[in-house]
Amino acid sequence: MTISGKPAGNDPAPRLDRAAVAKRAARDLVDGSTVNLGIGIPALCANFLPDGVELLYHAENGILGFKELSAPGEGDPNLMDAGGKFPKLVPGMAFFDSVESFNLIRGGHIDVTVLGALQVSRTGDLANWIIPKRGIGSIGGAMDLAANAKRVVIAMEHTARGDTPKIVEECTFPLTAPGCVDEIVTDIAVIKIDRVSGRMILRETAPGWSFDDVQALTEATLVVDGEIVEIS
Amino acid sequence: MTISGKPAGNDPAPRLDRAAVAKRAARDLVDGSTVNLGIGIPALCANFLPDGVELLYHAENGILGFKELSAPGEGDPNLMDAGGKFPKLVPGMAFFDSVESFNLIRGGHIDVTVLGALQVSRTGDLANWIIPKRGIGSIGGAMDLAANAKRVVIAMEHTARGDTPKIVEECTFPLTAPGCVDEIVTDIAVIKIDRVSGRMILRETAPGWSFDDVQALTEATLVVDGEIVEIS
Amino acid sequence: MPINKISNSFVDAVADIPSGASIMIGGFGGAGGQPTRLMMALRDLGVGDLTIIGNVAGISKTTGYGWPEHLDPIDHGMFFESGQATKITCSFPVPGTTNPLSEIERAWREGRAEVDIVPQGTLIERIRSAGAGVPAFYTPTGVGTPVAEGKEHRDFDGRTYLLETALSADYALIRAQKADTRGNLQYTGTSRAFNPAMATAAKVTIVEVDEIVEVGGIDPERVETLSTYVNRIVQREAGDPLP
Amino acid sequence: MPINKISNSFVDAVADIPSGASIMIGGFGGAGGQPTRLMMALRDLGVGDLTIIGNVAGISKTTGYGWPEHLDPIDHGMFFESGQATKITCSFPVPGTTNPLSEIERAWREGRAEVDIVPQGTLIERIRSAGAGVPAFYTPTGVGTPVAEGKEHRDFDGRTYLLETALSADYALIRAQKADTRGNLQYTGTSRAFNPAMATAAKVTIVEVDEIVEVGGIDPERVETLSTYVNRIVQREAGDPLP
Repeated sequence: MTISGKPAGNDPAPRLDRAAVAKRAARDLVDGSTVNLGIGIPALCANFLPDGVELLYHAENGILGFKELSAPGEGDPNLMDAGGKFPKLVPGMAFFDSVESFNLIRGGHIDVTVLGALQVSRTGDLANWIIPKRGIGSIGGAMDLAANAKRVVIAMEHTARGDTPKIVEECTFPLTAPGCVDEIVTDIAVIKIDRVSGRMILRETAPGWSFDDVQALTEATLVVDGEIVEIS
Repeated sequence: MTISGKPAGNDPAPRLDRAAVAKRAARDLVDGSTVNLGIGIPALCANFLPDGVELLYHAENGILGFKELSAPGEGDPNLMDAGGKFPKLVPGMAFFDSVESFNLIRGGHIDVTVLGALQVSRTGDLANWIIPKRGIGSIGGAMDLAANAKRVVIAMEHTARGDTPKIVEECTFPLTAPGCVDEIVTDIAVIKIDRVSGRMILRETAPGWSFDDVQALTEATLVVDGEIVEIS
Repeated sequence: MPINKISNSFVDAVADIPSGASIMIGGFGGAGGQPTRLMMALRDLGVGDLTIIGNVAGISKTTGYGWPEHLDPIDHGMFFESGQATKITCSFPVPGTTNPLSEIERAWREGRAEVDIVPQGTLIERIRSAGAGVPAFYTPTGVGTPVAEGKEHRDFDGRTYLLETALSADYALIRAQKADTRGNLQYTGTSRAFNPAMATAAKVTIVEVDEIVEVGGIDPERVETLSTYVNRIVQREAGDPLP
Repeated sequence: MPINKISNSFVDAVADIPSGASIMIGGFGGAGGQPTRLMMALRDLGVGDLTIIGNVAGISKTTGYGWPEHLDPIDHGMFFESGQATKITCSFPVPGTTNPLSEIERAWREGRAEVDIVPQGTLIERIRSAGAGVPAFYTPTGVGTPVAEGKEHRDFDGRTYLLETALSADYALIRAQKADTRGNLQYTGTSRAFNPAMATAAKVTIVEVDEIVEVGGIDPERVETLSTYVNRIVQREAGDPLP
């Protein structure tokens, strides 16, 4: 795990960097799963798979089983991922059209999706497609993924600019899907959402961060259920 | 045109044989069309295409662009038509699954289907999938084809056993689709159905058959609209 | 770990199918694309009260439909002859002739089996919908026929449509030409038919193939069923005389 | 007569598109699978009041999305920069950044264009439905979001779904790798995306291809769009520098 620099502002300790967040999120990905990674921190998860874990990466544009990207300048525009990047051709890949791609998503065949978020509510509502003041946004595959993947993990920075909480009691931004998030991995915490009871359970904290430190940057009420361990 | 033998019973002249019915039905098939032929007389149409006409034959099981059948004993079970026969592999064919096959049908992309019938009503209702007294029947692709092809042509014998009329005022058999038939080609007549006015217009008769001869074997009221010509 | 879904035998592949299960059987009807060895293994397993979902079903034995002339056809009728199946949902359960009587028609006449006849395009779209997360859709097919009885009718742009619902199953027995060890599938010719859609619509999808290859042994342009949908693969013995 | 759908030029292929037409543009977004030469011909034709239907649309020029680094990206924004388009239906019309502003967002801010944002899975299913004769279907996607506003909600098996309707167009401009003269199409890699479904959903489907071959020049296992759906084919010039 990489932690660098001094803590910012009132932080008790440094926050994790993007790679460390991705690494922690990757740890829960189960061998053999079909996985869709959103852009940003989620896409980095692919770099940190535990030994022995083989995943089938799916991208909305019609590809299953891709791995690393081509070297800069060597990509083939006809071999793209959903982020507009160009993966290498590897054995076992499959190409298909958008109908098939969203059958896989809408039909509930994606085991896990890791997405970014603007806001997540205590009950697992997700908002990640539009900032209200801009007035225009992009949905892409996010609503289909959030509503239909078997498991939805959010990998993001814990707060927005100025330490504005992103983990909130109720989302104020327009939703991507209600009650869909299972787990949040941030640069200071790992939080499980028990959607049945509507509780946010703090499970792990970054080194040097206490429950109270995390709660202070979280609008939603966190609870303890079992031991809180250090993110490793 | 092949007409053989003496007229049966009270017939004024011989009825056309199955090949002649198919040949007449084939004459209206427009060059370049995508066509689905039902089993029986309709399937024979493929043997009688006018010179210069090239059709794309579609079969429900997922094949477009087939032509003649393989020789007996030489067929490939993985290259079948919807009648369970084995066509030859020819250039330009395409194979696809049943979802795609019925997208083509349901989506209205089949230009013409030629089907058999048990009954056709004056307003173009078609019954061709179940004989009520048997109590069990097979629908297959017939309802999708009848309801959705751009043009539905019936090729059949004019009457059932004992000269029971098959062309009726109202179908007494369970329907395949209501108001779908555009034209009927039989062994004694060619009849157009004007579904807007609900009229059956007798257009052509077999050699030696008059309007009254055909009407006598037809329960539905036939009308004349333009000249009646001899089937050729 | 590399994903590997190979079952050692047809017996093993179907061993957990319980009585009362719903079973999709792939192909169109006829030998091509039919999971004949899996069907025979399920028959030999002997479980009962099965619901079969097929397309053209049980007409090959009496008519030769879709089988080479020199072979004795094998079809869905086996589960009705054995008394294992009590229901079938399909589009084409009986041939034109009743002489001899097909096993499905015989079971139906004797009150041993329920037969649910669905238009073929509606049947495949219902199966596809189950796999695609669409619980229901409207279709023009069947309006004004016995198929429409009891169903919601609704007009869109002046035409009347029926509401049809998704159709899933506990197991899908399907047939492909080739699988890689991960479960990607490739079909040949007209053997696709109902197989790819059924693979997406069952809780457990079991595939009978002619050939299993290593990962990379199928052209990525020719993966016609994605490995995600496949649970078990069984390869036929070399030289299997059945098509 | 052998069927032959070849147009002599991109100019000829789009010449009859009138002002006010609705135009589907294939691909996913990015260079692969985008009918770039047809788009440029439509821009040069100069007709206006167009409704564009795309997916990821108009974000390549400012972000490089899906384009090789050494090329200047070309995207759907051209129709908004030229003032020809007054509406777009798509899933992803703006990038994360507003610096510089994309042409679609600029047109929207200036009140020159309506932007209709649809979840991608709903968008492709609506297009597919138009081609498949399904006027409407239920989907779980969008429930509880702004997308659901004004739409019928309905529960099936305890889950809530939205009713979504088919989406067709006057023209589809699509891109394939190879066509035969009859109009059968083959794609390559991830260039399929929205192209095959759009080919089925427009009154007139016009295809930009890299290569035209004789009938028989495409493997029957690789016909990914059936010729029945295709009206016109135009081949790119050899050595076209655009991807």
